[in-house]
Amino acid sequence: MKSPKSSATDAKTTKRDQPPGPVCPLQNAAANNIRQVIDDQGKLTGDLPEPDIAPEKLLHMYETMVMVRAIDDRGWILQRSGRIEFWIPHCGLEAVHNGATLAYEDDDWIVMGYRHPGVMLLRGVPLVQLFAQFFGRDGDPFKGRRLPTLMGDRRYNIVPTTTQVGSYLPHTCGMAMAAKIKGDATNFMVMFGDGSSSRGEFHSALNFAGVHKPPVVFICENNGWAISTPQSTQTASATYAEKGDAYGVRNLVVDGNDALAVYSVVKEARDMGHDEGATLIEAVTYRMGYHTSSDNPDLYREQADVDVWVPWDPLTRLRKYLERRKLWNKKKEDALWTRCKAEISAAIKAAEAMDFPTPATMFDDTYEEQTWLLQEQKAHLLADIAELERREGQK
Amino acid sequence: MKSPKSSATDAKTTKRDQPPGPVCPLQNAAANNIRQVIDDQGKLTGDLPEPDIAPEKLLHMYETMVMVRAIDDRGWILQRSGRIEFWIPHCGLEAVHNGATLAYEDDDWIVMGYRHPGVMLLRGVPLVQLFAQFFGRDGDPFKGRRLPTLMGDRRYNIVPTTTQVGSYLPHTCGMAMAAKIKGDATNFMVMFGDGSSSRGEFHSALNFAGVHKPPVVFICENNGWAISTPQSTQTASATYAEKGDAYGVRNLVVDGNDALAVYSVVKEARDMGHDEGATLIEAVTYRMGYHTSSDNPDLYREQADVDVWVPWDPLTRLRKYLERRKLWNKKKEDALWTRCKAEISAAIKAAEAMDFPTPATMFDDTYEEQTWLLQEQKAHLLADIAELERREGQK
Amino acid sequence: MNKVMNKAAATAANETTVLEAIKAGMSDAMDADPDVILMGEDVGLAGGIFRTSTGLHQRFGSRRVIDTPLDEKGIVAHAVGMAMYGLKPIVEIQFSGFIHDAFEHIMFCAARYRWASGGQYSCPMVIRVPSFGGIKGGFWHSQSVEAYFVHHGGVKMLCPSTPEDAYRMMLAAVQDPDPVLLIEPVPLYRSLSASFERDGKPAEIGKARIVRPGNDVTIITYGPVLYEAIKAADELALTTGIETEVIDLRSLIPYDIETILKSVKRTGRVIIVHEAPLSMGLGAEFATVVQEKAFGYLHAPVQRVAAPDVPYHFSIGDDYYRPNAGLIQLAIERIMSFEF
Amino acid sequence: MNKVMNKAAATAANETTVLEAIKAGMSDAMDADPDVILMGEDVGLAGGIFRTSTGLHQRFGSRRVIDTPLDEKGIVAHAVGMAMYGLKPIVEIQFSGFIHDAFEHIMFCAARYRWASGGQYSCPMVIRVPSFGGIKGGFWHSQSVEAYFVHHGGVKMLCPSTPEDAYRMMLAAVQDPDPVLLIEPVPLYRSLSASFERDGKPAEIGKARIVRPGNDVTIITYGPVLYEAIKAADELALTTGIETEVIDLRSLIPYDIETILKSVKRTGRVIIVHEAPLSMGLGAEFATVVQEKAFGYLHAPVQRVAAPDVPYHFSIGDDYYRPNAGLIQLAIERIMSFEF
Ligand SMILES: Cc1ncc(C[n+]2csc(CCOP(=O)(O)OP(=O)(O)O)c2C)c(N)n1
Ligand SMILES: Cc1ncc(C[n+]2csc(CCOP(=O)(O)OP(=O)(O)O)c2C)c(N)n1
Ligand SMILES: [Mg+2]
Ligand SMILES: [Mg+2]
Repeated sequence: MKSPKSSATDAKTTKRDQPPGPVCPLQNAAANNIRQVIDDQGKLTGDLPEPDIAPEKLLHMYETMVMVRAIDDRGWILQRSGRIEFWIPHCGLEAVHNGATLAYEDDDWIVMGYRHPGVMLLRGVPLVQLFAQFFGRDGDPFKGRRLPTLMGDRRYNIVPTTTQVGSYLPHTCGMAMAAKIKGDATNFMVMFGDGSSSRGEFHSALNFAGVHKPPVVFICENNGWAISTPQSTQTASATYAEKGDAYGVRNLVVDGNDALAVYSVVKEARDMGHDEGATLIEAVTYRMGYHTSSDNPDLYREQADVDVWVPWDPLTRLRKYLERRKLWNKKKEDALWTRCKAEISAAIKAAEAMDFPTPATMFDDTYEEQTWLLQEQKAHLLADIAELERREGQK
Repeated sequence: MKSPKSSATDAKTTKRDQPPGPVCPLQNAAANNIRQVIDDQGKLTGDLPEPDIAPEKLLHMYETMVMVRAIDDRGWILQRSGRIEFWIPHCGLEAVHNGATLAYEDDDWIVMGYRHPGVMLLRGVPLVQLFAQFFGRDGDPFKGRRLPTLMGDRRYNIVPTTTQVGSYLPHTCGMAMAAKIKGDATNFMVMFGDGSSSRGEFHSALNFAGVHKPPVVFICENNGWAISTPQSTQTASATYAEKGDAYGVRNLVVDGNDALAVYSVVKEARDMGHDEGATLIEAVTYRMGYHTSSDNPDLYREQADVDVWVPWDPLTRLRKYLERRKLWNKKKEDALWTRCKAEISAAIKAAEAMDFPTPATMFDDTYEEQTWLLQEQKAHLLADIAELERREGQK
Repeated sequence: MNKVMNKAAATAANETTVLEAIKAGMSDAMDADPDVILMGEDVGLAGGIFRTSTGLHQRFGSRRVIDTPLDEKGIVAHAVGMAMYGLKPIVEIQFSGFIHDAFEHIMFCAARYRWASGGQYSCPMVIRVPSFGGIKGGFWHSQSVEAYFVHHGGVKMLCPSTPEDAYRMMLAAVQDPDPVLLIEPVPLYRSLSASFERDGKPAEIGKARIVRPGNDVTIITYGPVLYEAIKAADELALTTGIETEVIDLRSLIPYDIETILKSVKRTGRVIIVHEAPLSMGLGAEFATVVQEKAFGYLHAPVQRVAAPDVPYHFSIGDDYYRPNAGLIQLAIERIMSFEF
Repeated sequence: MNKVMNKAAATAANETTVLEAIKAGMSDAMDADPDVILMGEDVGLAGGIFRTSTGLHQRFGSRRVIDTPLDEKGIVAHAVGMAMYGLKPIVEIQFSGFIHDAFEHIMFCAARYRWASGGQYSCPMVIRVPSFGGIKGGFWHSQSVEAYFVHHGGVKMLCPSTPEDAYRMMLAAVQDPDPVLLIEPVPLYRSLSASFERDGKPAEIGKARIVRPGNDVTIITYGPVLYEAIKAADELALTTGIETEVIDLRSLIPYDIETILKSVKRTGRVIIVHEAPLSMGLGAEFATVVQEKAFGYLHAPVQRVAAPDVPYHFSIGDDYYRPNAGLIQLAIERIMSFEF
């Protein structure tokens, strides 16, 4: 796993809350009460039992995780070269969303943030659709209206983030309450960041969840940072998981770089949801990359903090585990990367060939039926645009 | 303590979450981890040590608690007879706010809700000012602008509630942060109800408090109800206090009908605030009366639920304790009640003789300096009113 | 504040109060569609603090009539999710003054999910907003909040001022595919009653009603202050012969531009009356549109009669804050005597 | 979104960008008064996501430059308390689109404490609201939210569109005894620079500026779209000789009614331009007041050029959502050829 270049040269005297020397918390998982299946070498730790996942399913997850990593590599380049406007990296975070998604059935609903392309891929969304979204083109079911990486698709039961971080937590809880009221067997999962736990919406959702016991799993992807804000500035609680106690909501901490552990605890929480209600899972992981393409982590963190996480790369660990099980080898690995890159190149080409949405489409979907006012505004704007284009043509 | 009449005749089949037979939680305080100084007979329980309060101070608190009770009795009658518009009862809740106020110095800031007239009286606000507020008259420093019982006075370092329950929690925390930033020794206390803990503002305030460690004590007056909503509908946590854990905020539960216990734990929390930061204290008490004069508790609670609290009346318990210490007797008690009633009657008379604010005053205090727009609106309205009065006079 | 909340309605046998009509609307909607639920603070056993839902909990059970924690943001936000999944939640905000915590979820979640998802998701839900002054409620319990919800599309907004409208607008709001704010006239809850047929027919969204015809001036208004406008118009007709047309807008988003313009083009004089503060009240938008679309017909500038830009005063607000018939009359007289 | 955030300013030696001017304003205010503090998400070491506070943490320490939890409501609400106690907090909302969670605390706490306490308490504070589109930000990162804060008194609102104004308005906002919203023009942060004297003198609140004089039409505007208006005016003057007066409003609450009316009475034609959606944008209020106070002077109805009532489109919003010089030109042409 590449970690972004960062100069640790200039002394940052005001740097906050640095532990004496950076240690990856996953290293002392047992002591930290972080649930694990495999260690950094892909060996079973004996904490959680090895989950029983069909080999082809397991391999599909791994391949998706690699594809997700490859997408991030390319996304960053596309952004830096000006071909897409904005990029939100997800490098190092592949285990959480892929492991969790695997624990759900396709009928279940997933509400996701902005670092979770694997959810789309595991549900079978075509790669080109993702790139259409990144490029804001017609192939995006959301019609190019949203920032790159803010994806979802109702046809696959995937709900996109609201963009205001955390605001979709009570929405998800409400969906799960609705399923329970309707008598549906649907299960729900929602992913959010450590920073998002500070918003009132976290409070609302967990509180309603405690009282109403809907079938929802709240997954807090604790990647160490909310932009430049570390945990010590975000909250004084020792873990994010234990906040669940304040609401009578079952909770636990899992190794967020261990896809098998994530799968296991999420699966259990999902399966008990209709009987026992919600679970809050804190997945401990690390944002290896920039917050977004607009960020500069050099301003607020040391390279050493990042480096300790490199040996705990979720891809490496899962690959080693698969190799131990003889399900994987170097040849397959190389072929996979080659295929991913090629598919990405093809998807980019197809997506960039698509049209941008037209101004007229801006007015759609405000209401199911357009009001007279919007019809009037639309007619007015389109006429003006046409006139300006006519004049432009005359020059 | 009178409890409101309530017919327990008609079967309420859908009644929620009734324990098998109502028991007052204060009866098993130790088992419930509720800190106490005295029992229902005013005897020391041996849990918390007897606080060291000068006798005259102690008696002043008791007398204030009786005055507060007498105010509630009269407020209710005034409302029912149409002389004031609205009344929020505080009968049974005297120990929390009086005990807590006693733990603070006059320089400290108190932010209060709407059931806490003792705060005003203990700080020395004249009784007539309270009634001027209830009647919405000129003698109210808030110029008749607020609902009866929504009091405060900056001259006494008392901040009124915002009316949206809980919204003033982060305000208080911000004040305490400000004092710390300015290097002031001021301490802060804020009171709010069990229901208010569900609002996002509780989350914001406790979270900031955990991180920034300001000198503030959050007192959750758990009176069993938020209008018709019992604890089981409000939250699934076992206590309100333990919610503090989610924010790394020290917390405990106290017998809210034991003024001495309230004093003790609040005093300790106050005194450690500048070093250790915030404390969240849940004071377990009971709303003996209606939520407000607009309420009808018969719709949602049984008289039996109320009755178990009668032996735990905070006034009775403190009186028995004082009698044990030979600081009080029946003669003094009778004289006190006579005095309170007479003072209240006099205050009512004086307050009702005051004028109502004039329409012109509506426009004051929107900004420090009135904008041209408000000047214009004011001139316009006053001219119109004058014209209408002129015409009325001609009839 | 007590009076309005507890006052027994002096209702003729076949008449229904606004409050009963709202309840009838909810009850009929819940009977017709099992996906309709009611949610809010104290809406269950207590029947809501105004008693608009008395009996619904007993009829539909706690699965469909849900008492919530004290958390307006949470209530609306959970309803948004419920609506996205397929329920049709009716949520009650206890008083309009407490809606602001849910502002983001109304205007930027409920109102936008359809657009932001390219039409995939939608939030059909009803937000009940007990509004307006006249109940000695002070500045939190007497708010007129409707102006905050108009700045961009995505929500609809209805404001009934008769029992029949209360009933039919509730039905219309529940059936609408988009989120609808129902601005409920608290001061009329128990003071106004009328008979109508409880036939399950929804109101037509977007249609105003001419309550009092007239050829001299047009008053555009909505909510309880409508009755002050009628009173002013009637009195003035008697004393001066000025005939004021009074339009009850009813539907605030979308509003009935045709009815407005037809009237304006006839009278050439327009006064917009609302209880909300003057600046950026709905009157600003209506005045602007009217002068834009009927400039040549106007004999005088469009006028507004509204509350001043200050909070609602507890002690004297009911008397001096809201527009009343007297103030409206003066405005009519002024616009009739306007000269360039 | 990246471009604006990272783009290096091509600034002449003695020139200051809008971003640097904002920082200079904060820095000078903090130097002058120890009670001034800065608070917000990532304002410390990171210097704010736009880098408007780079270096302030290093200069003033973490006691006065406070990184907060991710909680906009909490940020504003804590600042309200700080202000009541005696600090003068400057709070940064990371993007205008995230301000809505704090709506209650701005409009119903900060704006009302003075009134609700009979003048005893007040909330002198500055809320910085990075606003407007043109940065490929999509509908949350490109919002124009100013219209939500005008419906009643208690807050002031300033919108600088030059570096000098950014500097002086920051100083004025900090010194004002009431809460002030500073609507910051994100797209101008790095693209606009100018020289001015950093002399600690605050702007006068309530004063507009005639940026371009003219006798035929008056354009009232504010924020980055001002430059589109100027462009339209200049081009049209060249091609048609129509002389448009362009007024930069600068102070939105209170606004400079005198300057507006003086211009309007001279030109008789008014166009209000803003980036926010049309309905209930500030244009509604200004149009209404103008027709009210200058009815007899108007040769045509007051016009508005604004965004449509839909969210800001990520992919095509920068091109087709905001008013641009072309659209403004067409509006000028239309108002010039208006006939009754
Ligand atoms: C309500 C809100 N405030 C601010 C932002 C700007 N913002 C975008 S991402 C982010 C940090 C989120 O941190 P976290 O929840 O930990 O998620 P992460 O980005 O680390 O995955 C912030 C502050 C936002 N999107 N929403
Ligand atoms: C934000 C908000 N929502 C609703 C209300 C209406 N209301 C007034 S008091 C109350 C119950 C408050 O319960 P709690 O916090 O337990 O305090 P208590 O009244 O029991 O003292 C409610 C819902 C309000 N004032 N503020
Ligand atoms: Mg994070
Ligand atoms: Mg309570």
